Amino acid sequence: MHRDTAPATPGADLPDHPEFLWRNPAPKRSYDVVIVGGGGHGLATAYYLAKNHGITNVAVLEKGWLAGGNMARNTTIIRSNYLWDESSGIYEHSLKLWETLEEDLDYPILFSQRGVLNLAHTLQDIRDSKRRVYANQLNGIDAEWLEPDEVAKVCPIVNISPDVRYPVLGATYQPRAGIAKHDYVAWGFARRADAYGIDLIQDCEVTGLDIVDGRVRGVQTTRGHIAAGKVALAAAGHSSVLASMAGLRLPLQSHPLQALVSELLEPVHPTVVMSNAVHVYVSQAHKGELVMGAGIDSYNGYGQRGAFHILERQMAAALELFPVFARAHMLRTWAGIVDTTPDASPIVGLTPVEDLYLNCGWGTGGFKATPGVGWCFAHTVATGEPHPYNAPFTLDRFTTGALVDEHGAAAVAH
Amino acid sequence: MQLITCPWCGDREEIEFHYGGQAHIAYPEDPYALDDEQWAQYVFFRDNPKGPFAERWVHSAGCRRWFNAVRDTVTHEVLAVYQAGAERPAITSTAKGQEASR
Amino acid sequence: MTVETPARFSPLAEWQDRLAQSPAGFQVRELPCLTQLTLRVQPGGAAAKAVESCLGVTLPGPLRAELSGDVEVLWMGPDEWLLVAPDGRQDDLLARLRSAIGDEFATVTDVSAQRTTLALSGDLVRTVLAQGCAIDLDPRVTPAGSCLTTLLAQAPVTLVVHDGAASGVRLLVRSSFASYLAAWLVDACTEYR
Amino acid sequence: MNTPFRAPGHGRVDRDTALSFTFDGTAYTGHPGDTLASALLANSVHHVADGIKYGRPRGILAAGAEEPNALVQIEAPFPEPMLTATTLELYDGLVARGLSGQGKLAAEPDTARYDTMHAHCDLLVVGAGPAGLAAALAAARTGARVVLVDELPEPGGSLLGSQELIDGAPALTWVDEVLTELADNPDVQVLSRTTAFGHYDDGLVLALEKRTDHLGAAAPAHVSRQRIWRIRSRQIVYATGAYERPVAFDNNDRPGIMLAGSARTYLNRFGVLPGSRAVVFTTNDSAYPAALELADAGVRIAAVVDVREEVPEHWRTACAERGIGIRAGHVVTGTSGIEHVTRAHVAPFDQGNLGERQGVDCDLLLVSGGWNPAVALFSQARGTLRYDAGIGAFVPADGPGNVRTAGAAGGTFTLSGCLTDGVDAARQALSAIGRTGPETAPPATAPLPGGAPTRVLWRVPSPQDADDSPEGAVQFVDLQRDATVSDVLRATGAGLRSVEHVKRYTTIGTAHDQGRTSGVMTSGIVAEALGVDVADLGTTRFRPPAVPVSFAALAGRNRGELFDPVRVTAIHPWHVEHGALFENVGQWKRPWYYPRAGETMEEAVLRECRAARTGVAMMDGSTLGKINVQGPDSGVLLDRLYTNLMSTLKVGRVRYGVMCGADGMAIDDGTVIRVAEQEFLLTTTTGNAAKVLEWMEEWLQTEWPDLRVHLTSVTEHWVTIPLVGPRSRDVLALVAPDLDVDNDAFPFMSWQDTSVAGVAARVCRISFSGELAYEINVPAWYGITVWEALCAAGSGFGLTTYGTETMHVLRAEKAYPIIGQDTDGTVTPQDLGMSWVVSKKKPDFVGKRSFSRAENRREDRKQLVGLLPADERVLLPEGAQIIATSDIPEPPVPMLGHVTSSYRSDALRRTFALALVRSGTRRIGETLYVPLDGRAVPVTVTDPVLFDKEGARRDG
Repeated sequence: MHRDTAPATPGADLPDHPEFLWRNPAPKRSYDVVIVGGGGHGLATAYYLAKNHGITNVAVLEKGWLAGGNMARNTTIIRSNYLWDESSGIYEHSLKLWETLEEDLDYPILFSQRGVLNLAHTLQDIRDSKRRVYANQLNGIDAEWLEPDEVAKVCPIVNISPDVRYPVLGATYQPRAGIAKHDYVAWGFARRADAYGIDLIQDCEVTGLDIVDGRVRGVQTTRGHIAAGKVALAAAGHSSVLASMAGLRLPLQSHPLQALVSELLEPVHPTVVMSNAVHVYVSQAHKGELVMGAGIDSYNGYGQRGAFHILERQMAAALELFPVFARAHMLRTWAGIVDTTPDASPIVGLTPVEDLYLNCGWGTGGFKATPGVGWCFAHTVATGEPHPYNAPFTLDRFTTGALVDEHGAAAVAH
Repeated sequence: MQLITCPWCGDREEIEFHYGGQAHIAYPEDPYALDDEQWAQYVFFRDNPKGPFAERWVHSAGCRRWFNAVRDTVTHEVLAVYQAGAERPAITSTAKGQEASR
Repeated sequence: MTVETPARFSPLAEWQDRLAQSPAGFQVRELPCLTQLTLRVQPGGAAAKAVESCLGVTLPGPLRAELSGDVEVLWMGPDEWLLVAPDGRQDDLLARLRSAIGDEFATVTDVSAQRTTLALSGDLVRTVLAQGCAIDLDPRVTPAGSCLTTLLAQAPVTLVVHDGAASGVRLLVRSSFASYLAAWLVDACTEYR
Repeated sequence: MNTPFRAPGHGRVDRDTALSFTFDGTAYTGHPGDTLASALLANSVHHVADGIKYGRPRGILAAGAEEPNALVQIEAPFPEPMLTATTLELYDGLVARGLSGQGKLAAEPDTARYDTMHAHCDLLVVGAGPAGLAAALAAARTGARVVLVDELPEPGGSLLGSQELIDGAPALTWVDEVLTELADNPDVQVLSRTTAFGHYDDGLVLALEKRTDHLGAAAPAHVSRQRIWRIRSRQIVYATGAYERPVAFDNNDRPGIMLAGSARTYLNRFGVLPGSRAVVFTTNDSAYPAALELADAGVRIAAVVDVREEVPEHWRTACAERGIGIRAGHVVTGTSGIEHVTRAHVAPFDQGNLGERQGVDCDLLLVSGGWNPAVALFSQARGTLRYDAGIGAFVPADGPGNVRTAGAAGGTFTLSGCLTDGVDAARQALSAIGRTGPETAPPATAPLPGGAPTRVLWRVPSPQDADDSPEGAVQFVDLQRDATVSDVLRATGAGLRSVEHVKRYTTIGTAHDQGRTSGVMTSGIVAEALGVDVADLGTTRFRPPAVPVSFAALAGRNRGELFDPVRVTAIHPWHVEHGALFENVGQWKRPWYYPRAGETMEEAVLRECRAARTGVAMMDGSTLGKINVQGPDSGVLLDRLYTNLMSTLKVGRVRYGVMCGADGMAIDDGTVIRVAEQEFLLTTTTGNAAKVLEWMEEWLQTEWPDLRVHLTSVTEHWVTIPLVGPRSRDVLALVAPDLDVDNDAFPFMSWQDTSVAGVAARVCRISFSGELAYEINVPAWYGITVWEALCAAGSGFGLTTYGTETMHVLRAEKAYPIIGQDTDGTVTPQDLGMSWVVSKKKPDFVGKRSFSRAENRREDRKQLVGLLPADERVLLPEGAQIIATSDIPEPPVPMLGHVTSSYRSDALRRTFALALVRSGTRRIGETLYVPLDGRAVPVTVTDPVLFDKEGARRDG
């Protein structure tokens, strides 16, 4: 097919996906490693198991369709400007991988380093923001503090008037941060994993874990029993349900997290803006739609549905910051299920069950961590030892008290 | 927006309430008899079931009373509400989609 | 040093003029400086009986207000009532109630300045409130004598229905939220001017 | 004004009134009752936009919300992006242009009003077509409270676009009768121009009412432009109708290609002829009335192309009477014409094989591939769908008990069926909530002639030779996304098996129209390609909103000053009048500092600090949370929640206390006064007042309900005025003549009731500055009076008002921490150097157990210390990090802690800071470094208390 003319709307189009993505194999009876959860983390883990560790006798089991959970439901923000050394370590590792991922996967993942602004609206916001900037700089992460007029230079449509309810008093800015196209990322990992011979098995729900003498031996699934040398759980919001099959209780709560998009709009918003104080974060995606998120719904929920008042509040907040959005339209909304921990940091590592590995608790931060955690989790599974970047994120920290408290530090956790 | 049934004030919109997480978590009788791991279980670990869940809510914008509810975390349906301190009623399955008698 | 009667300023003192300009069908005015006491007592017990006999009313049940006497009794929670009386009655009422309660476990707290009261009346009251109140104010559902502590827009309020058509409503609002609520009400009336 | 494409005697537009509008730069006229689309068609404008990807000309496919092509941008009277021309009511002065993908936002602010309204009812009926009207009427007659919402400007739904009869008269006569009866019923509310867009939990349906959009520039400014209805209904009937779907064939995107039912709507509702010579391509009976009615209105019907071999006799007869030829067993394989369709290519179609093609000239190609029930809202309500192979569509299967469909939304496509269905749905809904009433019989309709079943056809195979299509043969599935059949096949070829994956691969269904005309077709084509059943494949999930809703409508009135409540103290008007600048603390506005003319913030704060340390100053501290604690077990409760002992506090005395969470981290602090043997009054930090009360209630109500304690918030009952400084005693003595202000009579950490400025007051001798200080509490309505009396009494002493910034400096000089500034949820009282506030005597209190965890026992925890920059002029930024070495190594640089508070001190004549530093207490005396702009600024670690270590000043 050829085009009659040039595209009518530059930028409103997306690059084509490859001609071939993956096989649809039937599950084998046994694998060296079974990864439960075919989302971004599971697929990235599979890819790095093969690429970095030469382990290819691997199955990724997905109860629905690949990357159909939080990977398909997030707002695709990528940044590494977290407060604590432990967090910035793994997120910066991830960001560095993002910077070469398009070539690595040979997939147009539309990684766009358009920068992320985290707005400050109160004096305490300023303190917390600057604290994060100073820490980031010493950790080698690009981070700056911007005064309101500098915020307006980065994103001219932000309302920096001092006469609003919660004026913008400044912002942290990470220029290397940005967004990517979520499906493309997941499919990029999936395609390469498949090419390594890894079996991506969809419509395959894990219904039980075989544990003998404190060691995991395989999984029961809706497509039969599958033996496994090692089992790696990467099931985000459903982690508690899976862990309970191994008799494990996790410090996780699963909450709905909603997001929405507008219709396609001519470019108005060149960066990513996040505001913790007024609860909204916004970017304009490649095709031109505004992609927005807000805070999580307060209660536990597995229904992939949230409450309307969250969206209303988010819209009011968006219009305070961006008055020009008034007549944009909310086109679609959706909700994911985020697994949150008491300290807003993930749990990645070994479990009390031998050969059973756990990656969960990413809350609202999972997407940006995808390559980084895939790398580290693959290392953990392959070697039986945590990678230095995920070593701090043990289950044990809740017993010792060595938390990595990211919400206490008022970092915007999205 | 869910309606939550306050045992005292009846059905009210969810925004009038604050969520208190899992119900029936008692403060340990003797915290010093627990080892650190057991204490961590009390402080940080909560059930997270997919399905009926006994939860604590407070009617913050109303009568300020804490109470318990069994709510289905998939359908969001409130299956039972009862006062703090009362036993959890037996809920075997969710009466999905029925207009509850509330 | 002689002291004149010290001046008091209600939370909506500065709003009088703007509130007075409400459209036909919606009258709103502040009832400033009413006496308000929080009563906490287990219903049905000896202390509750003593209070009831002291006030000459039965403490109303959930979501109800007893509006007949000169001390109105608003249900606020299962063991909590707000006693509302004309200006200046707090010391006398506190003393009488505490004496009636004696050694029983029941408490009374003076919260007169904690909230102010708005009196709304007119045919448009239900319509205006429906812009921000999620509760069904149909008189068949919320008849006279109803007392609902809820949210009106983003302000916590206690809403008391004084007459059957829900055209006479009192709103009790925390003093710090009063100017927000006044601004909200004035704005809600914009369409009916 | 006459235009050749207006059919005489048809339509409901007001032809006596002309409306001027501009489209793509050309001026036109239309009439009230028109949509932009109908007015364009009446003006013979068919090319309204270009495709997003290939830039091909696009026309108007439909007459409603399902329109995938005719997207427009409003330029005036106020810019609005991406509306469908088919739902945009025409108004005078409208300026619009066709859009090919991206809309444009206005640069200027939108001054229109938007609002929200709550409604409650027994039955909500969505859709005022025949089924919805029948349902609403039946329900209303039982006395039920009914809300009927409908997206069109007037009720009637499909009846507006047809020529059907009810009770022997035109159907709209029945509609008028129903509306009259409903209007007379005070328990019925009919909302037109109102589109239900979201079904949420517990019977909450959101609907958008467009109240003044159709008035254009004449819209009154004081009326909300759009309103969100939050309708809470016990029962819901979705009578949302059905959307006609097209069939894919080569070059099926030309202007002039239109859904058959939509053409019928243009004729009957708008009196518009969408063409003059038409080919009708159908897979079912529904296109025949369109063909016949258009023929009767003067459109030449060149052919009816019916894929079915069997065409019902009565259609054959009716067509023959009008000279319309029917080509049964034929399909349209493609079209010619670029700006506008000029010819349809027709071929026999037998067992999937195409016969010889023949061109039929036309300027209008009507298509009907069958009808898809509009199930979005039913699906949002968690109703399940099943695939009906007979009609090739997903229809409602099981719904929740409070949700039903009626009419075409449920797969019932006949008028009599819809009317009966509506009545039945209402009866079932009311019976589900125990309400009965008089039965309403559906009105009579003409008996139906026998029909023939729909032939389900998703696409016509592309002919082998497409030479006559100069640009190649393209079969579009999603016209708005320019996604084609070959895109779908490419997706399945790539290994995709899920419709969700295909949607993402092709972007089908992700555009403005949400795939109304493409969704089921995609499922059908994928199923064919994979050789599976459409039923097994399913369709993509429906999510709110069912139609796009403007951000401003969703925000409603929560804008500007109403975005979030502004909480103010009783003295706020005075602060405003006296030029205070304010700080947002939670929802409160607190005076930050009071600059005098020409003063910088730094100068103002130094002046305020100096007044407090050398003379007398006061601030408004009313925002502090205040909780009255009463009952015999009050002391027990406070002992369990504070880290220190409160039960031993004597009546008349005050004690400072800290609360920790179960994890042992400090969460709040404040003073506790013992009012009486069984009564305490405690204060919380401003931002935590509500949280602390709720938290205390949680413990009390759920954990220790046996304790006889009552908690009552009295935050706003009291105005609180700290009066601070060496001369504060003198000022207080002037306004409190009854009070013995002598230090022995009124010692530190005690309180007394007295009269201040004639007002009964409670005065506490507490200090958050280290100075002699009093905290004066009076009922809030006396706040300004007492404040002004203090101003007057203090004028001779240079009394100065100060704000939160000065408060922070004064307390920092004394190392009094601010929870939330000097702590971050990872800090224990011990870390703050306040081991003295942690009781060793009490067996337990909330948080105590956590102090013995491994992490808490570490020697090298971060501890609060003072920092003095070597250069006493250097003001460290709050948040700055601290390192051990004077040279800054390569990242990652080990960090020892951070600056939590930093100020310029008048009393110390230098800058200073507080910081949390690893092993901080042990490091006192050491030099550490703060990297700033690549330079390591040396600082000396000190005891956190930098001013008046001995506490000599507190007694004056």
